[in-house]
Amino acid sequence: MTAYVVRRLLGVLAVLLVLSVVVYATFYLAPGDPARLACGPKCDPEQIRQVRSQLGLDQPVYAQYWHFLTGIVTGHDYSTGTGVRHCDAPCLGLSFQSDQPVTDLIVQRLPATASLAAGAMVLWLVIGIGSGLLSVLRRGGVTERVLTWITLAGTATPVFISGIGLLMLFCAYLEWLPFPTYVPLTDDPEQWAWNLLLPCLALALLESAKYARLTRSSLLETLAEDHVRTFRAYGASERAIVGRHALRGALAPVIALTAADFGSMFGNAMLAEAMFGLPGVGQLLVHATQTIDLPVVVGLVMVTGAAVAIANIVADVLYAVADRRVALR
Amino acid sequence: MTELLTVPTGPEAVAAAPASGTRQVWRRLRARKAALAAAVVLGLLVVLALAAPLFAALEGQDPTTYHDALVDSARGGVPVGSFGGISAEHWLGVEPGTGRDLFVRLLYGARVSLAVAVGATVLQVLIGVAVGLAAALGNRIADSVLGHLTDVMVAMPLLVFAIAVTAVVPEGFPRPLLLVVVIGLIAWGAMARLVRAQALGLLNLDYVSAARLSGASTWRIARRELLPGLAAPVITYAAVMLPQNMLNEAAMSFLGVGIKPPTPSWGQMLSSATTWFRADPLYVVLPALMLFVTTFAFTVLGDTVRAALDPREASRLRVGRQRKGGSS
Amino acid sequence: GPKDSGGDAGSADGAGGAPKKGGTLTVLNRAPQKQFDPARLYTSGGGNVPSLVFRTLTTRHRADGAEGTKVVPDLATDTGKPSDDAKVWTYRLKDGLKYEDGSPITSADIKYGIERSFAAELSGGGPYLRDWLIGGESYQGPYKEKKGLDSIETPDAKTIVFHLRKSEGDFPYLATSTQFAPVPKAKDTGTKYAEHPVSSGPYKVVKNTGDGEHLLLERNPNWSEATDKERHAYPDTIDVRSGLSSAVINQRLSTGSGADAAAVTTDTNLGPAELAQVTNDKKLASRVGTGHFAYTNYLAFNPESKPFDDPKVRRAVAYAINRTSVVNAAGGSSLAEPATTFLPNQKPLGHTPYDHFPAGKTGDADKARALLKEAGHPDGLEITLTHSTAANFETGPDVATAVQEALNKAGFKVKLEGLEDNAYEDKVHSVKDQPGLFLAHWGADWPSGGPFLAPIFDGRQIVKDGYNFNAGRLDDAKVNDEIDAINKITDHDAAAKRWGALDAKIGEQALTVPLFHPVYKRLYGKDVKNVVISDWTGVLDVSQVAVK
Amino acid sequence: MTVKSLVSVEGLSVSFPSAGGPPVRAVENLSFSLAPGGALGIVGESGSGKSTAAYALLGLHRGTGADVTGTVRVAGHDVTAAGEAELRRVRGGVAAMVFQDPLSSLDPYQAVGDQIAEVHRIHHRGVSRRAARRRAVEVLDRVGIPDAARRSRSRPHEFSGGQRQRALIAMAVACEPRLLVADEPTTALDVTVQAQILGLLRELREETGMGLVLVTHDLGVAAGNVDELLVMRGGRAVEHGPVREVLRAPREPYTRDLLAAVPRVEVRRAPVAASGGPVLLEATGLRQEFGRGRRSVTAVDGISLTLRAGETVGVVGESGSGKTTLGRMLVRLLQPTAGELRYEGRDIGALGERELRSFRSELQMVFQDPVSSLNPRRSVGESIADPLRVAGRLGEKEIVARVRDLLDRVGLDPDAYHRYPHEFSGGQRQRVGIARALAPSPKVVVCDEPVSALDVTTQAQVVSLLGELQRELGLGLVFIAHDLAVVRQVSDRVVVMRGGCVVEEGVADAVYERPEHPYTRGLLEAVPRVV
Ligand SMILES: Nc1ncnc2c1ncn2[C@@H]1O[C@H](COP(=O)(O)OP(=O)(O)OP(=O)(O)O)[C@@H](O)[C@H]1O
Ligand SMILES: Nc1ncnc2c1ncn2[C@@H]1O[C@H](COP(=O)(O)OP(=O)(O)OP(=O)(O)O)[C@@H](O)[C@H]1O
Ligand SMILES: [Mg+2]
Ligand SMILES: [Mg+2]
Repeated sequence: MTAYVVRRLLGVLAVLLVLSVVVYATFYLAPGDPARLACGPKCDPEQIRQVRSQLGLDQPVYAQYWHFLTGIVTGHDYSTGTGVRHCDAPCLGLSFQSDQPVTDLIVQRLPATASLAAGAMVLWLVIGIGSGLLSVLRRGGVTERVLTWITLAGTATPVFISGIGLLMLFCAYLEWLPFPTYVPLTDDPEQWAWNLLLPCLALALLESAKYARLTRSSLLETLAEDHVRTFRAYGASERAIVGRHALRGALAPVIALTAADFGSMFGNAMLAEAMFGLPGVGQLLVHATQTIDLPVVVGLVMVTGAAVAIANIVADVLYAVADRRVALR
Repeated sequence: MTELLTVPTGPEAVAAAPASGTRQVWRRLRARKAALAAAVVLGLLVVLALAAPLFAALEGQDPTTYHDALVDSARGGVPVGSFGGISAEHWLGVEPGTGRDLFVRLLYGARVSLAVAVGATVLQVLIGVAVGLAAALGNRIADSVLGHLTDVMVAMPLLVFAIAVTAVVPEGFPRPLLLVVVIGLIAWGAMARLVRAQALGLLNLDYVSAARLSGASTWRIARRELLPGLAAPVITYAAVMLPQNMLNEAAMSFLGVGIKPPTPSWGQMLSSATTWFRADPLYVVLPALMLFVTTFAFTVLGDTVRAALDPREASRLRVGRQRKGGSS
Repeated sequence: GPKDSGGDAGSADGAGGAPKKGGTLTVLNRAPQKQFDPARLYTSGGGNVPSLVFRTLTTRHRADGAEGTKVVPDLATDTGKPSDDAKVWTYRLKDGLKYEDGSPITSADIKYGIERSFAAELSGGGPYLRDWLIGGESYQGPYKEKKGLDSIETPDAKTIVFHLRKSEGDFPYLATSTQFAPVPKAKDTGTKYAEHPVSSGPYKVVKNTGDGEHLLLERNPNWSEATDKERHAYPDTIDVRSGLSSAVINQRLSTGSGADAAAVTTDTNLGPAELAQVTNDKKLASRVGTGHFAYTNYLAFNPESKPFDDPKVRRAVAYAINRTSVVNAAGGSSLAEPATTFLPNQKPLGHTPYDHFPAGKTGDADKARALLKEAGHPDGLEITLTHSTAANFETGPDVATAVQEALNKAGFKVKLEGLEDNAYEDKVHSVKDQPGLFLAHWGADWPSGGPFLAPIFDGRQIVKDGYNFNAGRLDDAKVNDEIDAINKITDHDAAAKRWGALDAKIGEQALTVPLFHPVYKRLYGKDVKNVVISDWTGVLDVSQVAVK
Repeated sequence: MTVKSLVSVEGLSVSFPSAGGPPVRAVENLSFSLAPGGALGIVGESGSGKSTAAYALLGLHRGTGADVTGTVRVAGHDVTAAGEAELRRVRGGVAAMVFQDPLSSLDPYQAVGDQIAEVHRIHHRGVSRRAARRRAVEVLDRVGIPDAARRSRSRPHEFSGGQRQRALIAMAVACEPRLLVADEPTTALDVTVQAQILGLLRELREETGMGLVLVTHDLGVAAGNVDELLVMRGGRAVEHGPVREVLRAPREPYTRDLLAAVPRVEVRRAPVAASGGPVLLEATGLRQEFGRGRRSVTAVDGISLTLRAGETVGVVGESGSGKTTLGRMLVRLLQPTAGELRYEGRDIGALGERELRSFRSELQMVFQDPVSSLNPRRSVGESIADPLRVAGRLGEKEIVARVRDLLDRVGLDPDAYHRYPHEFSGGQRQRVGIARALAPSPKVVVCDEPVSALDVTTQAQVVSLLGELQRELGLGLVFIAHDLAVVRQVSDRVVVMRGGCVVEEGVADAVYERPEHPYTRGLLEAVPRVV
């Protein structure tokens, strides 16, 4: 197991290296000049040249890339003009635009995205698994039929449609919920929850439909397995069978999918952030991409890439732990 | 209609699924009313999209002409009249600000949205199948390299790279094609994983060993023995990916990196419409509805095809990645 | 010019009653205050939130409408004493000026603040100091050149003298920018200074988190109201929250629940959809202020490229423009006014009405066709219009398609070339690659004709290897001389008249086709009092607002 | 049929609805009864309705959509008419079931002891969790799980196949039922383990006096373990009577066929003329390791073997002993990790895929699993024609002619060319596999358990077919099987494998009649005999 995890983690490192190279390459092909953007709207060529050298952009690409790599391992010192700013070991550089360490920027933005992602995840797991379970327990009834169509419709509703719909309904017409703004959890937990409810719900609707379908199908599948037949043959009740024997096996693919969805989650969270104006990493990324803020973009891609890859490892390990029949190789 | 979503409950794996003749699949498909309805809706959409100029002529409008008189300039350009300016000339009203005809723009939007979704899916399938097969059939090194490549692609946030790549590509490049290429080139990881896992499963089956014993080359084995077996899961998964790609296009256009005006696409229409949800609800509802109906129809159809071909949840297949060799 | 907006007119008072001190004002903004270093800020008149923390030598007059375009003393006792040729400007500081820590503000601090803005580390400010101060073009800032700039003298702690390369009657306007805020050398932390700049204004920074996303300002006890006639500082606390979408901001301002009742925005306009909604609601409509900011959106030609080297083609374009649909694309008649002059329609800039190529409300397609025929294109003409793909009404696709539509009616066949914003900016400002026809916009750095006309039409400002704004490549000795002559005038009204005349003269050449001047509609919270919107910034002035 | 009888089944019919066709009538008008403490065996070919009938005893068809008519009474309860609650009480409490596949019949996520305790508590209300666990350990100990207290905390995958089956029996014992229904309880197990499990069942019956219904397709298993025998075919009872009578003097022709086809380990092979030709294959010290590092498994550990033309070498051994692995190495589907493999004198052990291609047609294999060895998406004719096509020597017409000829040779209709695998029964598919192996005129054929998936009757047909072909074509055959009797019938020489090694090797009759190794002796003793 340990060897397996170590091997997979090494694979993640390779993946991250490739990702960062791709981002560097992409940015050197992209139009626009980061130095000019950092310099301000009416800079003269001489100033731009100075800023370029200040940002290290006058060095060859491979040197910049090497500088970036060494920063991750050893950290870097940057001149502030009057002194030095130390950027600690997993240093992803300073933002071209605001001279802030990228790690700080990401750490500042993470709570909003994490709140959004975690909130949505809890919602979709609860709603998804709950309705999946319900439709299995009420097999063949009206409940199942209704749930089936609702979830099918749910999977066909992208975030920006459900988002607008929810906004129109709850904020504009009914005025039940506040127009979402991010309130840090540490400031006011209650407001945090109320404000995030809508964006999380918008994100979760799409996903929960998917999870309801998966839970249902994999529950039905485990219910058809031989070991369930054993307990049926010993007089166990349906509830006990589903709850104690089928659900656990059925959840393994749900766990795996949850981790796999971590990646698409970022894409959707980005949309939700753009739609509701939440200060998360998605917004940071969109803005950094538009202003060619290379360190920020590389940093974010590395962090999200690592998160996605590690989530996949966690999924595989959890899956193997949940289902001893699967061997980790 | 409940059987629409009945999931295969037998323990048999996809690969070992009974060889159901194409005719049998057809029969099972036709028996489902929902699938039939979905197919009819999609067919209608395709006809509408292809014949957009015809319908435009029928209405007597075109997608780009401005009608300044039909919008109230002092009130931000909201359409004059009730329900977004619906009238005998403008069947679904006009666009705020410009007065362009919404009906025709929706039809032209269908062309772009459908074309991008289909194109991107085809590209994803081609790349996914090629990479997945190569990983399954190649030696350990090829497998590991391709495996990591797939991991990279899966870890790559599509929207991020879409933003970057669309900025790099020369301006002359046609946008819809660009979107097809971007989505197709980035989001094939899941398909490759599916194909690899499936192919490895098939490779463990004795009929592939038998083919090897008959002296067939690797290429022949891939073509004769593997591809037919992969068709069912690949087609099914493609049906799931297609609406996803339509939404990707819409999401990218929504974030301003997709289709650019004046070319209408549903996603891009929706993105400019969002702020109007109070002042001119119809403007928001129309593209949203089109997008929803199409995605819904594709989902229903894909789901039914999946049930008819008797595959299992595609996601399950990524778990417990088998290695080569395998026991008999 | 700076991305910010300017303003005028119909300001309204919020809730009745006299404004009182106290309470918390919330500012809901889109763009985070990423830059909070006075050296790096590029503002008009010292900015909105920054001017709460940074006092400058002079500042804009905080008054409604055209009064607000006047420049008035701030740290200095007057708006500056020019020498006869307006090349040397002398200021004296008021008495009793202190920083937030109680230490006195000296003229050396102002000199140091200006010098810092030359450092490459702190780039971002306007180009004027570099262009105007003697030695400015090569000075690298105090970190690299400890010696400082000789052209700024501080004979004593209260006096500061500027030596300019040429006559600049507008120097008092420049002195409103944050580069003229004092920075105590001992407290300078270089690029980190922005995290906690030392306040000279009525508020000090208590918290600056999230890369300028959340800024908490509290009363600065060492600010003396007696020395500051312009800022009121009614609220005790100002809480700036940014990174919000404009929809969220306007929605929150209109709902006004909780802290949002005492909220304003300094960077967000009402969009067309929101305007359509607000005008239906009397109560809401009474909470909307209208602002003007010196700004022009126009079509720019490259007269060195075919077919725009032919003035007849350029005039044909000017005649063909349908300003109604262009204005609609920009948000309708409440958010944009059709423009036929390059100078914005504001008196302080010297606006002189003219319409050399009258196109009427919806364009004169026949006239345009005739001109095209005359120019040798009887069967129409294929041209390309370059625009940005950014979703804005300035250079974005909406206005571009409206222009395309009108030109197509007049015999042109317009191809749209939409570029990603960075690519667009690079291309249209490059002398080498500049497209033949593109959407452009220009705003004033202060309410005067100089910064509006000179960069666009002064032949000596054509930049070969950098960003060029003189897209029309006009290099006319007579125009250049007139610009120099007006710059010598220190009487603003006299100068304005001549700027207006110059604009009308240049307009005859059809080097640009003015499209519209934007108008700004600002919504504010229901508990907000003492609303002031000046013609300088077009924004509701945070330093005047009261919430009690 | 007295009230006292433990089981009484009258006029039982079960039919399953099938998509787009008439319902499958799995059991028709079946009647039988069982006295308390008695043992009934149900035998019959695959698909004859044995399991369906057994499931009906516990009302397990309820809720599956199957149509059940007739009455089934177990210890006084009318199973077909009982309410949910009563039925749950019957299940486990009165009658308990042991299923065929011991691995999949236990919840993989829970400790074995917990599962037994859970079932115990269903039928003994008010028993504490702890007491139930104690009872679980007790019954595990009773069925012979060593160190039961500790092992009760293990999960099913940590148990061996035999232990899992014991655990399932323990689960039944924990409920103290009056009837035990065992559906093929030993089919998945090796003969030695099978003998132990059957012994355990016998002991338990003596101890607790419970009745037994034993479903099996192996007449030998039935012979030693039941009092009465019910022979089924096509859902109907063909013959029913005391086990001795039925086996000694079967009345029905079907029963007679069934009995005749059972291979007997005592029977010698009919002598074959043409053995002892030139050496075809020669393996020395073949080794196969799977995986690397600490996790590596040595499936075959240094085996040497010679195969001559016209000769059959039988390979027997328990499951997992490396038989298939050895076979795959011999035809070079697997590359040996070590050792030498010579074919007609040439070392082919380390050749690459490309160099092998010229030999491929001469080394063929018949695969163990008739389901997975045919591509379900290609017609069987195509599959057989494949090697001929690849060789590219024959024209299309000749290929088709040859394939039809081959089909005829293995006893199939030549017109079956265009049919798909799913249209064939298991036995027919195995013949297709043989035809495919013979198509390229090979010199060596490795048959991996070619008959274990088949009924005894079909088994006999396939075995005689192989013998015939060998005589005609002078093939070298390697015949792998775990059924000792079958191997004896076809082999000249026999290799007994265990844990990847050869335990004993020699001329078939010698090994069977005078086994030297204790393991071989154990194997032979454990074989259940019909009479
Ligand atoms: N759930 C079902 N649906 C439809 N047909 C079924 C079902 N279960 C069994 N059958 C059919 O009923 C018949 C009897 O099956 P059953 O499982 O009782 O046979 P069996 O004698 O136990 O065979 P085996 O020895 O292979 O286990 C077979 O033809 C089978 O295909
Ligand atoms: N591809 C593989 N990877 C790892 N281990 C394997 C592989 N194939 C076989 N083994 C292991 O090698 C051993 C021998 O397997 P093999 O299939 O040869 O046994 P067998 O004698 O044919 O058994 P059976 O009678 O069940 O078919 C087993 O322990 C098996 O788990
Ligand atoms: Mg059975
Ligand atoms: Mg085997």
